[in-house]
Amino acid sequence: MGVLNHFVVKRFLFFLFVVWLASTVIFIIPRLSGQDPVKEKLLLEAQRGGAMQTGLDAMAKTYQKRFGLDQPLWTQYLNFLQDLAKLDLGVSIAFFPRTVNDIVFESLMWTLGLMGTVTILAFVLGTLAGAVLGWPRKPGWVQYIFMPLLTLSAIPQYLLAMILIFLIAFKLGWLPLFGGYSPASVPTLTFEFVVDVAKHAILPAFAIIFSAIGFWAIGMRGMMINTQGEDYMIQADAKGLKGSRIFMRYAVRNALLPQVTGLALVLGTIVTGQVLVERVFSYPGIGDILFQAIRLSDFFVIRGIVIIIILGIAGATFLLDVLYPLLDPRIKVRNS
Amino acid sequence: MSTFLELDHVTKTFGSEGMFGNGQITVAVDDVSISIDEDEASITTVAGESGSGKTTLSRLLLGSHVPSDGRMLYRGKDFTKLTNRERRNFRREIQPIFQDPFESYNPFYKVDHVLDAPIKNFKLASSDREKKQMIEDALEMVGLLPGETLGRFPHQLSGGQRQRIMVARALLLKPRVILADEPVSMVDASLRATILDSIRRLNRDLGISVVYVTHDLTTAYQISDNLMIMYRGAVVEAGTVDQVIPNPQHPYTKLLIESIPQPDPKNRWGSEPPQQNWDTSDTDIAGCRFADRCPAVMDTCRTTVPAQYLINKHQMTRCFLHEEKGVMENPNITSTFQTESETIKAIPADMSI
Amino acid sequence: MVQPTIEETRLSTEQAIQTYRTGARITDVDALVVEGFSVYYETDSGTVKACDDVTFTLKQGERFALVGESGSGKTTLAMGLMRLTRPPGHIAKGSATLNGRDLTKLSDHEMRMTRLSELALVPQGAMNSLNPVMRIGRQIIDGIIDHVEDDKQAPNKDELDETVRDLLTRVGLRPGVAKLFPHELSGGMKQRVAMAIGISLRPSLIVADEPTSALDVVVQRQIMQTLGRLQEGLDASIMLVGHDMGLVAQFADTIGVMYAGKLVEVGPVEEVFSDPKHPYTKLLIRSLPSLKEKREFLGIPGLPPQLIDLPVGCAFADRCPSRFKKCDEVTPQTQNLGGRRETACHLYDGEAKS
Amino acid sequence: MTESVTTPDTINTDENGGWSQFNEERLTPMKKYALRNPSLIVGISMLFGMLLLVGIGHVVWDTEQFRPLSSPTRLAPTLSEELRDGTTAAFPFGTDTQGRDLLAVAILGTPLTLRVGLIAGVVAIGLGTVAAFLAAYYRGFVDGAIRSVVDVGLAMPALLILILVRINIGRELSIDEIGIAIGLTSWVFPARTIRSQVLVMREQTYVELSRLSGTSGMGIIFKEMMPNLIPYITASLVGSVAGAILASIGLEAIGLGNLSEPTLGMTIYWNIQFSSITLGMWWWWLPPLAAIVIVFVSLFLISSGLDEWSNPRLRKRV
Repeated sequence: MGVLNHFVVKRFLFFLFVVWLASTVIFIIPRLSGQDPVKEKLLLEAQRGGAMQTGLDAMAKTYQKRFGLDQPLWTQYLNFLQDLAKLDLGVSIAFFPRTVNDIVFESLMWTLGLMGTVTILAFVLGTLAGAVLGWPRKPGWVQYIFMPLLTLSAIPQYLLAMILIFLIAFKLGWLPLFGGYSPASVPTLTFEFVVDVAKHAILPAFAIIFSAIGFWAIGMRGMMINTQGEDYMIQADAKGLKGSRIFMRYAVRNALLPQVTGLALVLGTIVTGQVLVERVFSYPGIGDILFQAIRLSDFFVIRGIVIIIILGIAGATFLLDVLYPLLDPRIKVRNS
Repeated sequence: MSTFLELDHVTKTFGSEGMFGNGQITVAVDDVSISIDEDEASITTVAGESGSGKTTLSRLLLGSHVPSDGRMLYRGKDFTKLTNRERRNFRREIQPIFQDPFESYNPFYKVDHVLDAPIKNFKLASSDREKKQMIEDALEMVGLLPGETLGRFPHQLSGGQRQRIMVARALLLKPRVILADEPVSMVDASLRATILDSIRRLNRDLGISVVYVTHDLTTAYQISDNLMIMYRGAVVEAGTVDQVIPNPQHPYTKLLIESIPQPDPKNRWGSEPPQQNWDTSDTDIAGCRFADRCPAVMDTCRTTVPAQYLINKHQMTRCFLHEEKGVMENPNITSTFQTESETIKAIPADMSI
Repeated sequence: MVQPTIEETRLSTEQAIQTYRTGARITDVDALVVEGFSVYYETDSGTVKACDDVTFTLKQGERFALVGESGSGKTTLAMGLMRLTRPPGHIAKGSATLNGRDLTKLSDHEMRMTRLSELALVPQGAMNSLNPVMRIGRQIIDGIIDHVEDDKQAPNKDELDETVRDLLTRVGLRPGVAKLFPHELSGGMKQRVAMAIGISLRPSLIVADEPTSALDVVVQRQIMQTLGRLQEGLDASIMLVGHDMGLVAQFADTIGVMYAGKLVEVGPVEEVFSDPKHPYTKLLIRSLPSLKEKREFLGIPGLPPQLIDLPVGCAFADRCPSRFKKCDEVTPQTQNLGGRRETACHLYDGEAKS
Repeated sequence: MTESVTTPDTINTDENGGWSQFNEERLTPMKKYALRNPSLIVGISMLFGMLLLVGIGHVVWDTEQFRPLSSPTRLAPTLSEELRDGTTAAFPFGTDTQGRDLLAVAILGTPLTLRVGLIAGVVAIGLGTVAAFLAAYYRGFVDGAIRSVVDVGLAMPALLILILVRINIGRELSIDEIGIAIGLTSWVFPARTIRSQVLVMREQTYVELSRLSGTSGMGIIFKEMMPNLIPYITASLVGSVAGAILASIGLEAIGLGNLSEPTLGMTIYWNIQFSSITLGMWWWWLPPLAAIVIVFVSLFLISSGLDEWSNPRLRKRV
């Protein structure tokens, strides 16, 4: 137990380290370019005049006070880290005085709901498909059903999304074209609304699942084939075990380990794919907000989203790291 | 006579200490003093089971490991203080032959590569003609026909051929010492003879000293002059092979020799010996490391580390059963390997502590 | 790492003393009858006869050692008998009758049920033969519950735990080992676990494929002596597959020597070691170094032949000091030289007894 | 061999020994093997087939029509010479809402997108390989530092960093700049995987033996390790090129690409921007989409073919 605690503490310290280093990079990037997107944005707004005019002074003051641009760089850096520690991501430029937290957290729910479900589903289905494909005693037809499916993994998710929109939503009209829910419906916890949300989620979900299944299946298939060569697989046969037990408890169980490690490595890619799929579907998640923010050059919202995503990936990696020893008993001993 | 390489009270520990370590320390080599002489070529066997420290000892001699405690001296000079040039000389003068002859070859190249590389790196040949001649001579020395071996990939040769090319490679560098780490344990019995024979020829004909690291006392008995038995990092018994094999004094050596499966159906094993207890970590053991398996264990064995007791001038052991023989005056184990003419003094038992 | 205390192993030591009463152990019942057994590999460049036309009989209670160099086909034969040959290898012909049933004729399901319950494998390199992510106890139980016939009640958890405890104790391990994972055990302990699994259903034949190849001599001796003791308790037969002639001399009753896929000599261990018949066996025994006398090393010159498309004649002819014309023209057949002595060599043509 | 070579027996050994051997004796089994590796063959043929078509297109078609307003707008694919307003032209791929000839766009866009991918892939694999060797070979502090950077990099998706950088630079990036930027942000993954390969290889006996044969650090890296890593690094390169194309299209689709370049990604961007799907203009999005799919599928096939080559266990079965 002591060892395990030790291990968890170490992983957590590393999680903090990753977040700190990543935030520092994010802090440095704008300083390197020599440009100030915030000032430029303010200038642009000022030139346009109009509705924003009245708020502009207040905004500039808040901006000055919050970021203390007259102060030395390290003070700014410390302020930035301090805000980050409080999870305060700043104020939006385009929608002043709404805070970034306000804007981002609303859409975060949509993204997490969709991405969480879909990632787990794709991982499970893909791993199963790969396990069967890598099993020498599989029925012959499996090869012909799954192999074309694997090729789908080569197609980027957002392109698959476009094809699905065209075929299912546009041509056949079975499902809605875009959005997270119908504009007419009221976001409350009624049955109708839940069904509406589910309908809108199907296509984006399928776009992601279809292409991710292949990815996981290919990895798992390779690991299954590697596992076949292990001595314990021959011994399992020599023990006269049932085929199903050898498959699940010996082959899949061992092939799964690198698969889980792989999950931690591609979290970043998963998030990126999701962001773009949301863009294609105008799904009201973090990807759509990001796109809007880019169009409006809303620097603080963009930065906030990047920080949130990095926190999410680092957090998920930390969780996987901590849970991994439950899957592989050898890790506890190695302790590093 | 001059000393080529000397280990002076060398200890090598592995393990993690400090903030993130788990505090487990393995003592792989425990206070070993040996030397290899330059003028008098001999074959010395370092024997022991896995975990005995014999491989660590060989890596220390190769300079691949640095002692945790004690000093290694190359031609009398501290190994850590060598100049680049001296270090380069050292690299050439002690050459290894590893256990798995297949893994010693880069699968990308033909076997010629392992023979070319040392000649080129140490600039041993002034022309290609000379290089070719050197390679062919070396191959013939180990009983291989250059036409049948050169220009092939390692997988196209037998295990015996591969290992003999390794001997030839070592030979090319004109080393003072060859360190053979289990050179025949992965080769079929019928092919072992040729490899061991070529190693023995290097020693006899070319005057190269050989350190033969093995777990196999039978081949050790056949080819070596001297023998060191290691157990959990310590040299528990050492001496000339003709002295130690017929008259083992340490209970562990006795057990080891008894356990060798002799190819003689009429001479079978006795009863089953007790198992080793790995529960105790190296740092926990206060006394003799063999105490928990020893049939002759005494109270002192569990509390005090036995010293090196000199049985006679050709044999020493670290066992309290021989305490009355007195502690070796010269801690260097290899002093027991000396020939008849030289005498070795022991300090009488009552003066030792 | 956990090891049994000395007390625990001493109990078993006393039983071990009885290990060598050969006469009392071997019965006259045929346990395994192998006839013309052949395993071939189909490759791009031709058929590899990895194990060709092997015939021998193993009596109940007997320790039969199959020796040969790497590539001689000894492991191929052992795996073939268990029907664990993987493609592109296949059993080309022959039969292997275990307790009256021809293994080559069994259905896949029958063969699965036969493994472990009648025919158990103690594998080579026990290091990796255990599932790294499964506790030892579970790996022992697995085999037991997968051999419960459909119409029978599976043993309950307590019974299984008791069985595991008993098995571990019998192979000289602490019962607590059941809760450990393979990486927490030493090489010798893993080999003991492999033996516990092997005897869990009281098989009548144990195939031990180089069971001690990676172990130190003292541990090797302990393992082999434990294996012998377990065999006594089960009245089982053992087929020991290996290359270490010393181990064979120490352990086996009968020895079968394989060369280039063929069984070239069979006989009682004492007789074969003192009076080998086949030139290969002679050279092999002569090449063994001993602790008794120092002498020059004697190897066997030349290399074993490629097994693809072997020519007619004796496969050893090229390396044989007694080679004559017939050796290149006729493939020698196994002939009985009286008692249990058999050899496949033209030197003994005409001496055959029936 | 030519007459100028005076000592013929020196040729097959020495510096280029590895490669000349590689050519002579290894190529035959490699050829044989390649024929049994359909993934590799099909993948390469697909990619080169497409490049060939694009090349022909460059020669026979007026690619200047990729510019907006160079052609009539919203024209469905037609091969007829006569148009409603009387001008004569054929638009086999149709035109978009802004008057681009979509055939010209397809001809120009495909190689541009491949170019971004190739630049980024080479930069990423180059940096990744150097970092991997530095880390795995020198160990200690160097390794610790590189590993930290890699672990942090894995938590920072390249696309997001690119967005941040692009927003702060505040101007459009050229195609090559985009390629380099993607390469600079995506070397961590290859660095990580190649490092673990090098770590395994560094423990090989032949590496230690080579060191004891007096080979220098560089010699060990380039002569002993590199040749064996080449199949793996090639497979990684293909993977990186695919990843970079994915990132570049992502960057473009989100509106941060170069608006004046007709890359496949920009075409996708215009499609999303003008909702071509709901306009029913299938001919607008289909060609870039098909081109991207062909590029990715062929890269995928090549990479799994190479994978099979560098992993003998996968090779045996299939």
